[in-house]
Amino acid sequence: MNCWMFTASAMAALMLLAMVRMVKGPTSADRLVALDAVNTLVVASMIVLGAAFKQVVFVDVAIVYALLSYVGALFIAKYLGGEL
Amino acid sequence: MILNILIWTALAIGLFFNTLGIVGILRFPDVYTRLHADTKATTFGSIFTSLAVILYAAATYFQTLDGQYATLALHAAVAVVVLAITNATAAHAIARAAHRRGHKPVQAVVDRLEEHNQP
Amino acid sequence: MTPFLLLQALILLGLIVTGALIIAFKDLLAAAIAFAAFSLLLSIEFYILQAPDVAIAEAGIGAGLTTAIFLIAIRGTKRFEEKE
Amino acid sequence: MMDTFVMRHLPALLIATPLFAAFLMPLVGNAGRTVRSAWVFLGALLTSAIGLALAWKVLATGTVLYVFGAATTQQALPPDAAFPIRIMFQVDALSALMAVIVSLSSLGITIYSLAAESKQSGLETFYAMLFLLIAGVLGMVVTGDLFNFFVFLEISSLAGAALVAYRVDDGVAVEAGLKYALLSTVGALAVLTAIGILFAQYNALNLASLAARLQFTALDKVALVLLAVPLAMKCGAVPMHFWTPDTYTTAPSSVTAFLVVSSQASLYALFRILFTLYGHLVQFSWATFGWFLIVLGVLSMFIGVTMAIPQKDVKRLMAYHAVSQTGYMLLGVGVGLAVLGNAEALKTYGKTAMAGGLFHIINHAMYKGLLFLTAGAIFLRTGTRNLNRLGGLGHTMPWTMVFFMIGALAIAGVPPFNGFASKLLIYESVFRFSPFLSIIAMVVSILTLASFVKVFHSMFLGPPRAEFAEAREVPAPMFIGMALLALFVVVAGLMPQPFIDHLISPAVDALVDRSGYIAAILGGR
Amino acid sequence: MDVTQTLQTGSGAWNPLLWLLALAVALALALAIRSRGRKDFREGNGRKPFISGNEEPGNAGGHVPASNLYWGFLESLKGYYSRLVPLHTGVPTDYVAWLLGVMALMLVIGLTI
Amino acid sequence: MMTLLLLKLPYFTVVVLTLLGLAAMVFKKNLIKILMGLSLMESAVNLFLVATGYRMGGVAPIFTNAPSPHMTLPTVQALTLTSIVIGVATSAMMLSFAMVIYKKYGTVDSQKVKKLKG
Amino acid sequence: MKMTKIVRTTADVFYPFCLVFGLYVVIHGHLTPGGGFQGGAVMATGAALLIVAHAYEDITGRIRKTAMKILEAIGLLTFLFAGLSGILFHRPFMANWMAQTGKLFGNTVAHGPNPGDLNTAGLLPLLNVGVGIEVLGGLTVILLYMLSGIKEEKKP
Amino acid sequence: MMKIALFSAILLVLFGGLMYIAADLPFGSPPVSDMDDYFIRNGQEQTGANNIVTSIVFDFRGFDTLGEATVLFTAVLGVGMMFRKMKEGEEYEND
Amino acid sequence: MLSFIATALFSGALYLLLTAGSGSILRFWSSQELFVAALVALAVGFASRNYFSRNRQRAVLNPLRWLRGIAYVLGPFFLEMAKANIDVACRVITGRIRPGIVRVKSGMKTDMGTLLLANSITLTPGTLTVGIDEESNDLFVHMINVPEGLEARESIEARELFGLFDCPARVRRIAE
Repeated sequence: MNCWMFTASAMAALMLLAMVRMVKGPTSADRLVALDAVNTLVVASMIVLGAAFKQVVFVDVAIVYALLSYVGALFIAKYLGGEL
Repeated sequence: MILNILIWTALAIGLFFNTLGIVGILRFPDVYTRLHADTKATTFGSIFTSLAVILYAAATYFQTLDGQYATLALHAAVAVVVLAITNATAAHAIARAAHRRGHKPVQAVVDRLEEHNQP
Repeated sequence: MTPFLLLQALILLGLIVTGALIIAFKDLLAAAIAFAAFSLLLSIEFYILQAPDVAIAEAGIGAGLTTAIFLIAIRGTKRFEEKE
Repeated sequence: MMDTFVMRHLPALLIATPLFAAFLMPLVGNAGRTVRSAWVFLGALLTSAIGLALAWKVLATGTVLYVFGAATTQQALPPDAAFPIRIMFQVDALSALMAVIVSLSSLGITIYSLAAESKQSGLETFYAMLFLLIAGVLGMVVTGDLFNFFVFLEISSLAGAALVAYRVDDGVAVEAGLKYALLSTVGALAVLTAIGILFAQYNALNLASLAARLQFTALDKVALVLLAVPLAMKCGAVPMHFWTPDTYTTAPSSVTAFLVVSSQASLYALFRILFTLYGHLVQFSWATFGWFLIVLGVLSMFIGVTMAIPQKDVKRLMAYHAVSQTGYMLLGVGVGLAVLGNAEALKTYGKTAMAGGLFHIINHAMYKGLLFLTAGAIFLRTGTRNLNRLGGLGHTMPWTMVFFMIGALAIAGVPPFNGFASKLLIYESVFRFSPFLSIIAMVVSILTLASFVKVFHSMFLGPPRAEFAEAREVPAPMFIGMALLALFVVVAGLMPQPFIDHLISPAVDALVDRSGYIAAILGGR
Repeated sequence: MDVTQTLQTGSGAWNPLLWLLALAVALALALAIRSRGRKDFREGNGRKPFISGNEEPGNAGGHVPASNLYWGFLESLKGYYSRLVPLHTGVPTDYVAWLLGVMALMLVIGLTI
Repeated sequence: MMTLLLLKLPYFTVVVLTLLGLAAMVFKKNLIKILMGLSLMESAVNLFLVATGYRMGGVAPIFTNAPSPHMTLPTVQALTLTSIVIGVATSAMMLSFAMVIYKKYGTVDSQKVKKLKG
Repeated sequence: MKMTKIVRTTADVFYPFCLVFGLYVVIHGHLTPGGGFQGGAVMATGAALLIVAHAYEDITGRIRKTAMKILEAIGLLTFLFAGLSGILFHRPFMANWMAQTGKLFGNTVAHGPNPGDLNTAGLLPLLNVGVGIEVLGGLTVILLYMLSGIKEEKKP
Repeated sequence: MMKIALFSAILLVLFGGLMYIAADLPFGSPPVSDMDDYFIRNGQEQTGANNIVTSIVFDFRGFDTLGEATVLFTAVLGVGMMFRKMKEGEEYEND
Repeated sequence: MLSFIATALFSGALYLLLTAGSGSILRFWSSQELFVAALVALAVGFASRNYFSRNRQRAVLNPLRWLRGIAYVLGPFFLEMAKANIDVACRVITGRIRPGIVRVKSGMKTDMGTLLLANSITLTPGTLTVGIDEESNDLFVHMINVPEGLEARESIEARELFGLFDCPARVRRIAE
């Protein structure tokens, strides 16, 4: 079934689109929003690709990402709020 | 067959909402509204794409009774739950940081937080 | 063009874009955000190159800790590059 | 029983001992000063004893193999394959020479640092770092695996950079540390890229295995450049020497003395890659890379010594001399590399030139370390390194003066110290290769003497100065540390031929004998 | 161990013991000269030591700063130093650029030969 | 030419990223930015290492529930792991150096951090 | 400074989650992707989560630098001694003498895809745990030290 | 200005060299892979680990991992050294 | 002690969830995994007992609440989310927005309840928690479309934000 690969490719294209906001974003907060969107898309496409490659063990990577990029986003937000 | 249709539908819905979220990020005028588009639409879309994976894995598990597909489904579910919670909290943190930084909501009709912070 | 190559091309394009953004941004915070996005994309590239171990390591390091370390360093120094 | 047990696992213990000493240091550091000093002394003593024993074993019985994780320590190849799959230490005579250098100087330096660094805070970190640096350098010189070499290079670079920045309170040290770390990291990245290129083509990481498979395609040329240039940078060759004076000046003196050894290890790696990995290939024009080394060497000699003369900071001056002396080694071994294809020339003077270069490595590590240690002793007692302010210390610190004099005469190549012995070998053999180069080398030697006369005059001669009235002789551990190195300088100067026969000549043969290195692993297959 | 072995350089030889012998001779000469000096000299008995017929200058002002040494040498090589010293800028990026420059040069040389 | 570019896209990406990192190291003045360029180069080298070990259609070298025994090369992945750790260690240490330099010098401009020269 | 109650509560919930997941990655290092280093990084990120959500002053009371340093040293020594243990069995340093013996961590594995068994791979799980502890301690200490560098600067 | 031109030239040459690597190395089909094939064939039986990467990291190349852990330890010590508490009067004169 | 047990149980359950499918005990687990799960539960319980149930809430131990939580997430909450997503979709396409930040009385007393409510509000499209009053647990919610007349009121009730179900009440039953 090639639908997984197709979905993943579409999500990669969406990531590129989100990058437009990262380039344009007038403020850092906007860029952070774009990063958050990319993060969500990456996790989703990792799950999808895990099914595409038919390898169970790959989904762990997605969990790690969902957990960890959150910390990065929090650090950036804390800095942005002037609290770090 | 029905399974295939379900998977396709879930993927399509997921992709649709993801696209919508990205378009929202590009179109909306300020941080808060962009966050609306980002957090909700992309999370919702990702839930649906992952739902497709979970459906696929669960169906295969019940066909073959192979433990690895149960693992796949469970891990995907865990990832989605984690993603939803972290996204919500991260959106809150970003919005608060932006507000503390002094980004006013564009076209806002009311801003109670501003009043709360500076009585 | 197979779906695999398409996916890879899109992600590598994203890598180059974010890499250029890291260098181009004068605002170091924005550069750090771009670095986080770069790590995300690099990790998914490792993922589709069938290296999940490396992908997890890159996830743990790139998304969470390197961002944190860079932000602390930016907080400890200056946020903006000087004008030429 | 016990001794054979230890003897069998010498190469592993060589790395494990300093690592163990370093890892336990955060715990031992809380136990008080005496315990810490005893621990440091014990660790250094054990490490150097193991290093010397390993060198002795190698020189007595030939190349020692140690395969990590195999069924036996000697089993290089798996039973059903003709290529090595595990990391191994391949200690041949050249590695043994380097191990001797590292062991001797690390012992002297560690003993010295027990007293010299007593005023600072964070000492357990300092000693842990020193052990890590020793372990990194030892690993660099004994390993037979390219990627493992990279790891040890990084260990020594990071530990070196942190040690350079040890005296944080003044930002200058941190600046030097940052420069060192930056350059080392860029260099290490280039090395890693080269490893990637080689691995992608030949699917091997073992040096001998890679050497046996090397085809010398154009990609290999790129890899050679990416390997050789950063290593030349790490050993401080002009025009990539800029980090050397900065780093050597600001580091604590004991660390500086060891950084010299660390750059010798890079030099070793450079020679190893040029000779063992890339040497003796049909398509390879030896003269090109021989001349690369020679040009780097001559530039280093000349620019180093001329930059040294106007310096006011004593350690900075010595650092430029370190650059200049590195030039001699590059020149000697470069001549050997340039005539590698010419068996006749190699036999008549090439090997002598290489012996001179290699002998100069060990001599340089000893006398330069001694000089830096004396500079540290002066700094400890006077609090300044500025030559314009120093003076008249010969009245109050006579032993330091004697040690300085030994080191200075040795570096200037005045007989009968060891610097002369190695320089004589280089002069005579290089003269037969190209008289011009030999004359440059002699001129540089004269300039070296001149600048050390200046240092000696400004530091020790003249009437005693009032501001250094309370300067007195150094404490005992520092004295012992310096005496150890000075003893070697004198002994190696008075009887150089035993050193040449038993230590240097086997090393030269090992460097030239590429097929022997490969055969030690790949054997009959 | 044969201590008296000479250092073979391929085209010649050198024996450190001979040098030690020469040093000993020089030392003996020095002692001989010293023994011819005035033995009745004591510090502070009114008489002053002299060097080459002149009175020994006092210790005051005896400190010669290191920068004053080799002044002529540096002055004559001014053109050389004025080019060489500015290369040592102390800027970390320049250091990296030098490394990359040599690497690029060697790439060109290596790939063309 | 186009097909070559497309087929070896990872390598070309590596080249571009390395060049970007080098450009940052040579042309930029802010130390933090230079270190970001260095990290970028490290990532590029990691990508290069992993890309050299990829086999078309291979699966990850993990036998747990593996679909086929046609696997990508595992050694480069092990090397990359090591190199990632080394990279983060180096970055952390150099960033703390930069912080201390800012504390002492009041600037992170590399053109002004040059008390040691000559 | 603390972040809001929402973030703090999330961090409190996710901290054990990070630890459990990190331990899962560490313990299953020889079966699934991951291993000591990756799991340690995940655990360290859990600590980083606490650090970022709560105030630095609050968290240093609970997560101490000295304790983390000792943890790191313990991890490293575990690794070193696990490596040295091969010497006692007349094998070289770092020899995996426990694999395929049928005892602890010694279940035999044949070639080919299989669902995986936790009780295999000899010394590897031990080394994984050692590295995991080391990385947890090391990365946390790095973060704490760098944060202390910021806070110190603020005071005068 | 001169400097920028020179640096650009250097970068251009390096770009050329690196491009050469990229154009010459095959992607997707390593030319020689005997060592890795050995690992894939025998790693599982020799070490008992299903994950070949882990078996390489910790067994076949375990010594590298010790070095890697040491690097991390070094970095931790280095960072700690930078931000350590100074003693009174611990100064380093530089003139 | 209570907090330790709660954390240990939570982490053990989580570990078992992650390793499901490894063996045949209860169709899912192997014996080694169960053993390791106990170890992990002890270790993590020791390490994070002061964080997971900070206020020593007994509520965490109640399995009924967990079931209710899962039911809430899968049922009402998901439907709310779907409905509101379509709403936001329309707004993305048309671009009609009328944003504003309003004060919402949450009425929650515990941290966990506040968290659940805030996340529910955030994940429901159209509303986004921006800030929180630390004392009274009142939330400041950014609405993408403030209904007419709402901006004049000092504060609104939480259930007014949800259209179909009374989510705050359900959250209260789960977490308090």
